[in-house]
Amino acid sequence: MTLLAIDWALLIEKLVLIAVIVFASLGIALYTTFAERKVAAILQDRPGPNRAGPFGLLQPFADGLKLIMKEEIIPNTSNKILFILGPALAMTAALMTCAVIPWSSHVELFGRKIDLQVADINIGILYIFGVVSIGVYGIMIGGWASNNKFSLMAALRGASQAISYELAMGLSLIAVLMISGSLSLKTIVEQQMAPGHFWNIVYQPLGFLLFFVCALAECNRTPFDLPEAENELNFGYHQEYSSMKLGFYLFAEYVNMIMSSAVMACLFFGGYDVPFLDESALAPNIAAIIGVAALLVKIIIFVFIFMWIRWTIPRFRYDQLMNLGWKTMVPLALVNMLVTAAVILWRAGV
Amino acid sequence: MPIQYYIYLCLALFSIGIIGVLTRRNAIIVFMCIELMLNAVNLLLVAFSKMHHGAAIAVNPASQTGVEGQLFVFFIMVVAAAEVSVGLAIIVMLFRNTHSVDINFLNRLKN
Amino acid sequence: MNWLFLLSDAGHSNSAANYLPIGIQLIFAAGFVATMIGVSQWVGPKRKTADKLETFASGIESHGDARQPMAIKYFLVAILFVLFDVEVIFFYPYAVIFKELGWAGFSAVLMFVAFFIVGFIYIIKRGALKWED
Amino acid sequence: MIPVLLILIPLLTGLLSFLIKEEKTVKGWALLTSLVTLVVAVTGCWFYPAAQLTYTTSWLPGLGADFAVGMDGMGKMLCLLTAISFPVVFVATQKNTYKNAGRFYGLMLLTQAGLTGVFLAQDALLFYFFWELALIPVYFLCSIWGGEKRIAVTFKFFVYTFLGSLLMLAGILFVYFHTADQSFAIKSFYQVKLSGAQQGLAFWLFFLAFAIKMPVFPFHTWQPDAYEQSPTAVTMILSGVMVKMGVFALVRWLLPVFPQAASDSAHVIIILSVIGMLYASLIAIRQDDLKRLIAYSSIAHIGLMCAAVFANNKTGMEGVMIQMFNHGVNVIGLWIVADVIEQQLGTRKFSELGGLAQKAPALAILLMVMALANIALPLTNAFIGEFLMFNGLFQYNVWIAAVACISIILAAVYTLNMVQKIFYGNTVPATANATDINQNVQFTLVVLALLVIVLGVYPQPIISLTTDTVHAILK
Amino acid sequence: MNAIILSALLGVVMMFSGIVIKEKSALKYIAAAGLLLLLIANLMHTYGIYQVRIDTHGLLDFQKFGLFFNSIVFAATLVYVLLSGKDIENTGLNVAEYFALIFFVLCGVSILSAYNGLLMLFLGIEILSIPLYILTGADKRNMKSNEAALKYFLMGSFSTGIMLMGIALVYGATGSFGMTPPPVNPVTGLYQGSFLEVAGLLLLFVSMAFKVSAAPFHFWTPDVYDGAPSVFTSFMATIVKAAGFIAFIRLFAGHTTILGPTWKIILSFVIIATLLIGNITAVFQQSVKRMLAYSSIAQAGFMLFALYSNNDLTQEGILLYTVAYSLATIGIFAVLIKMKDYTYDGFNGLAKKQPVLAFGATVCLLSLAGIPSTAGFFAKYYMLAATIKEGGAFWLVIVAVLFAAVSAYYYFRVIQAMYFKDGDAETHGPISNGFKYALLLLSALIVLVGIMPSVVLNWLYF
Repeated sequence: MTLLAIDWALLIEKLVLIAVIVFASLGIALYTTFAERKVAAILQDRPGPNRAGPFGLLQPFADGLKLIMKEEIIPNTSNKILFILGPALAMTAALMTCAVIPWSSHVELFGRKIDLQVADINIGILYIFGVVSIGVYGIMIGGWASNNKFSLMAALRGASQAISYELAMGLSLIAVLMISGSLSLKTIVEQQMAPGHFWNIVYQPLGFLLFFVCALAECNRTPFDLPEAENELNFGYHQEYSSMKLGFYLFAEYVNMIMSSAVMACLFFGGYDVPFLDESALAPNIAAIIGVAALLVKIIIFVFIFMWIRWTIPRFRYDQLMNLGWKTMVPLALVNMLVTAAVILWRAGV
Repeated sequence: MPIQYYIYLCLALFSIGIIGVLTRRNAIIVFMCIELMLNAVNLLLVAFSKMHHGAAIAVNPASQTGVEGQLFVFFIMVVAAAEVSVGLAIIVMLFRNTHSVDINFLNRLKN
Repeated sequence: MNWLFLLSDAGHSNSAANYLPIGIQLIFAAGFVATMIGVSQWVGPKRKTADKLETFASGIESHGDARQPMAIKYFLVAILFVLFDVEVIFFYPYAVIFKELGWAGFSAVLMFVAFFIVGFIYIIKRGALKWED
Repeated sequence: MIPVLLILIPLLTGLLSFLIKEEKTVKGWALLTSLVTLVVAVTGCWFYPAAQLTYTTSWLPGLGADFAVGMDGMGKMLCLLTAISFPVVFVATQKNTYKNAGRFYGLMLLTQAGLTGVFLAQDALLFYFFWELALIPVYFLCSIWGGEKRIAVTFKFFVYTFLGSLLMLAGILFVYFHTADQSFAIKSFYQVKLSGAQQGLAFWLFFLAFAIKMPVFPFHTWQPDAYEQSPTAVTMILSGVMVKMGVFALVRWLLPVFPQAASDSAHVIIILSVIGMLYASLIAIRQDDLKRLIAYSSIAHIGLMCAAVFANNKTGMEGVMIQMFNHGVNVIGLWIVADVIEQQLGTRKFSELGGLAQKAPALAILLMVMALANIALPLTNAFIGEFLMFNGLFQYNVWIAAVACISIILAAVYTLNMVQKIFYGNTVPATANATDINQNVQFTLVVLALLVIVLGVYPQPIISLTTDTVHAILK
Repeated sequence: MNAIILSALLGVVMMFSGIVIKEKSALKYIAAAGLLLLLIANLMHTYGIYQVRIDTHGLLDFQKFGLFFNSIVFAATLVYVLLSGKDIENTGLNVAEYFALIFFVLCGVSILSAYNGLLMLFLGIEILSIPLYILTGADKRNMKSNEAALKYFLMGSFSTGIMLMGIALVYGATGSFGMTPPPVNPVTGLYQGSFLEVAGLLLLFVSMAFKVSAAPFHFWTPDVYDGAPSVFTSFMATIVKAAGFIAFIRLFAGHTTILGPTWKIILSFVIIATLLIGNITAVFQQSVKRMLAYSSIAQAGFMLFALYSNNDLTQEGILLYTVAYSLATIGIFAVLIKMKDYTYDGFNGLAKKQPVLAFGATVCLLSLAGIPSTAGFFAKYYMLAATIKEGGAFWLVIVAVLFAAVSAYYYFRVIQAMYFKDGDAETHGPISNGFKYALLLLSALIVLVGIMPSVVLNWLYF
């Protein structure tokens, strides 16, 4: 009986892990929206939301509840199925990204060694790329299904922007891969933790910069938020949406932001590594908790930078954006890759 | 899993592609069906590659057999990409002239 | 129930079993999304009027279908992306094993990059990447 | 070197003719060169030892094909016929004018090269080459300078013969792969060993090509139309020389290579030929058009030759040899007369002619000689040939020969009928203002008439010229 | 190797020369110079002088035959560029790109003539095909050209899909992409081919039949050839088709026995269908261009004999066929492009107005019809001879011969129109003297090869 061979414990373990990670990231995302408004307020020297709960801490829940309670409107001229599929796809894709991120090494509970990573697959980075590209479909389908000129325009912009920057993103990653020699995120993080190695940011400052810019663009964050440029396209690709479907689009953006921060942390900043701390000397469970905390801190820093940029830097024009993507980022990434390869080969003395 | 499953799956995908090419009238859908055919082949090649590799490492653990199958997949992907770009360009060009992607009108060439 | 045996050989790092959690997560995420849409559908008010169901164009009456031929540039970006992305794909396997290939592999990749750049320069020179009209 | 010269002179001069614009010049040029060829041919026939009459050089070594030409008896005789025909035709049609005369004479000379090549080729592939090459210029000649319906008619002629020759090509290849040394040389072909079935297959492939060319009933349908529509100068060459290609090829390539199949199929072919003879003769009686009459009469004569070839005995074969030459002479004579009448009177219909003998006595006399030769009256050249052929046919089968003899009577009927209708009776409007023939025509007709009579009395030159071939074939 | 690398580089050079050089008419000279260079480089390779040595790990196998085929193709392309270069300029704005694409096609040809393994076959076919899709649609404003391009593209990639399936199945059965036949069964003396392999080979056969437009997979050909700009039709119908045949023959040279006696039956069915459809349909065409499209199918039927026979005569034959057919078709198309009206009537009286054009066209047509003393005769001769030598299919030869006679019908209709009919054949503008000399040279070449095919073939044996 094959059924008997199933490791039921493993199954339950993964289920719990998935539930925790998904809800945690949703929660963080929820509070990121709050943080965004607060950060904006701070940068603009005003109090920000402060009515709901202490310091306005319940504000995100109020927002969420409002979105759920709103009326569903599907325009007459739209394509009904695609109209619903669009946000659903965007949200699902956003939630899928976290599957390969190593939140920390492992904990030992009930005598089991539990990896704090949903799936350690050897092509983790490719997986992230794949899932992120599916997110583009969400935007494109939503814009197309609305059958609204503004939406379609915004969706087109969004899609062309996303794919343009994906190129540079892919290229900038290759240098990191050369250093680590693996596509598995876990391996990459462990390498940075290993004694005698520094974080990849030390070897790859240019690579990080490129990746960071691309991440901004992929998340449609300012200064790359052309798909939702309010003052020219009304409200962007999701202007026909209401209620939870709109919520998904907004939410997906924040989840994406968190996930790209996590990826950046893993690739360039040692993931759950705490600098100058020898994790192996600690008890595994404590090390794991410290690791999660470290990663969260890194994520929060990145998210803050995202917001900081949003409220500081004006939006690009479409042609500036594409020129930057194609004519600056791509060649720079190529050069970075070649130089990295040459230096590594030279140092290896082959 | 036995190799037959992969073969059946791939043949099913391939047949769907062929039937789509032969019956559909929308150039883009025909085009997508062709891509489906190519991807069915990719899948099959990888499956075969794995099969041959499995058979070879049973004899010689260091064997590299099967690599060429996966290599081929790479080439198919490249060529498919090239075809996609050329095909898209042609369809766009046609669309700008006729405002239609229906291939029924291609019969006009007959006379 | 043959597929379940996937769960049993989770030992290998490179086996289909590693992907099973992803499948579970997919079900989980999709289920979550579906539930939320269903809930909001169920909870929200339903008072539809003709005005509400029209497409929104800042209050102006909208004319015609939105799905009209659009600027060729967008297609161009798509086509170029497909081409260059596939070229980028080739760097990944190289990046993983480039140490074993050594300088010979590096020179081969240099040639590949040269072709990449030639194509790149060509499209720039031909004005495919000229966005401002 | 002689055989090469015979091909090269008309070939090169023909190509040069294309460049000549002046009509007078090109006529003189063509006549001159054809006379040179005649001189070379005569020298070759009687003044050179046999050893010097062959020439072989490597052509396609990989295929076993050589550029091999040579003159044996029959080749000499037919080359002589070709060499005589062309100057005669040129002289006789001197007064005719052609648009783009340079091209016309160029193509004529190319035709001569092709024809000579066919008669001299000692290599199957080369033979095929010339066989086709003789066709192409004729196709252009007929289609450009022919009558009203020229395009369709010539095209039919062309497609027929082209199809035939392609089948022959298949046959040649078939035999080639069965030769001992994979060679196209005539010797290898003669020595090839084929089984009965193989012989039968290849035999019919060859025969079809030759039968279309000759033409033998029922492949003759292209012929009367083509003769009628072609410019007369071309018709003369077509019927005087070109149809001999078919008979020649039967003797040269068919009988020796497929002796078994030839004797097996002889009966069928002879019966077909005899049917063709009678059929053509009967139709000839009903003709109102001079050209068509000559055309059908030509079919009848060729039918007899074909039958006599397949009778496969010495008498018949000698007759064929003589008749090949003589029929060429006679029919060219008849065409010259036809041309004169058409040029002068603007019509070829018997119903519109009559009483010409009063106006043109010289023409009448000369035509009479030709007509009698056409009936094969004793003392004319054709008599000996036809006599020998019928003799051969009798040796083969009395009944068939007896039936074939009817055609002699029919020939007398239509030929004399023609003479009577054109020359005797009262003058009609068309002939009222007719004058006698000009010097050129008179000269050529006299030459031909002399040939008719001289060879009628003393056929020995031809017979002795071709005995070696006859012996070789019948061996 | 020289040819593959150089042709790809030259393609790139042409691409950029379009940007650098503003003078459009200079481009064809650059292309011609490039072709000459390519030809020389290939000849050097033939004689063992390499510029580059690359270990292809057995993926490519340069044999004299393939190299020689390359030389022929390059020479034919050179003739093509010299004859029709002006018309390529007139097709559209992107002149340099057209030449570049032609070079890329040549790169595909060079791969196809040397491939050793299904991977390279696939790559070669695609490198050959993809530029052609673009060339077919080069006349952007012309609806017919667009449609032809789409049709060609869809059909081409469809057949590519089939070919890939075939390759995958063969790979599954044998475990390699090599072309060495599997071991012989000692008992039956036949090759052992599993079901997968046979199925794969059949799929490969179908896809290759698509590429060379053999019936019943020919249906795209007339439309595509008709719709494509005439200059490129001429290129497609000649060089590309010949390369397809080279690939076809190479592919099946070792594999035929796996399919057993059925192979010959299938092939003879395909040959007869191709000849029948090509010839009979060509007879009924009113447009010369369309007639040539169908006649190219008919010629493909003849070339298929090379596949059928597969002996020592085949190689010489297919080379000669390539020479004869390419030269003649390039010539006749070069004349056709100059005509205003592509129907038969459009040719009426050409001989009077443009005797040189008419003469050149006539020589080309005679060669296509296979009249002796033109190159076409020996081309057909070799095909028939090879088949007879193979034995067992004499009836097939007879059928072929009958259809050859049919083909004379439609080729000679053009000659009739030019020489025997009166009319006012109009050409696009005056014909330059250079074109006339080139055409005469081409005619001379056709006749030379027709009389002395050994000038071409002797190279094979040096």
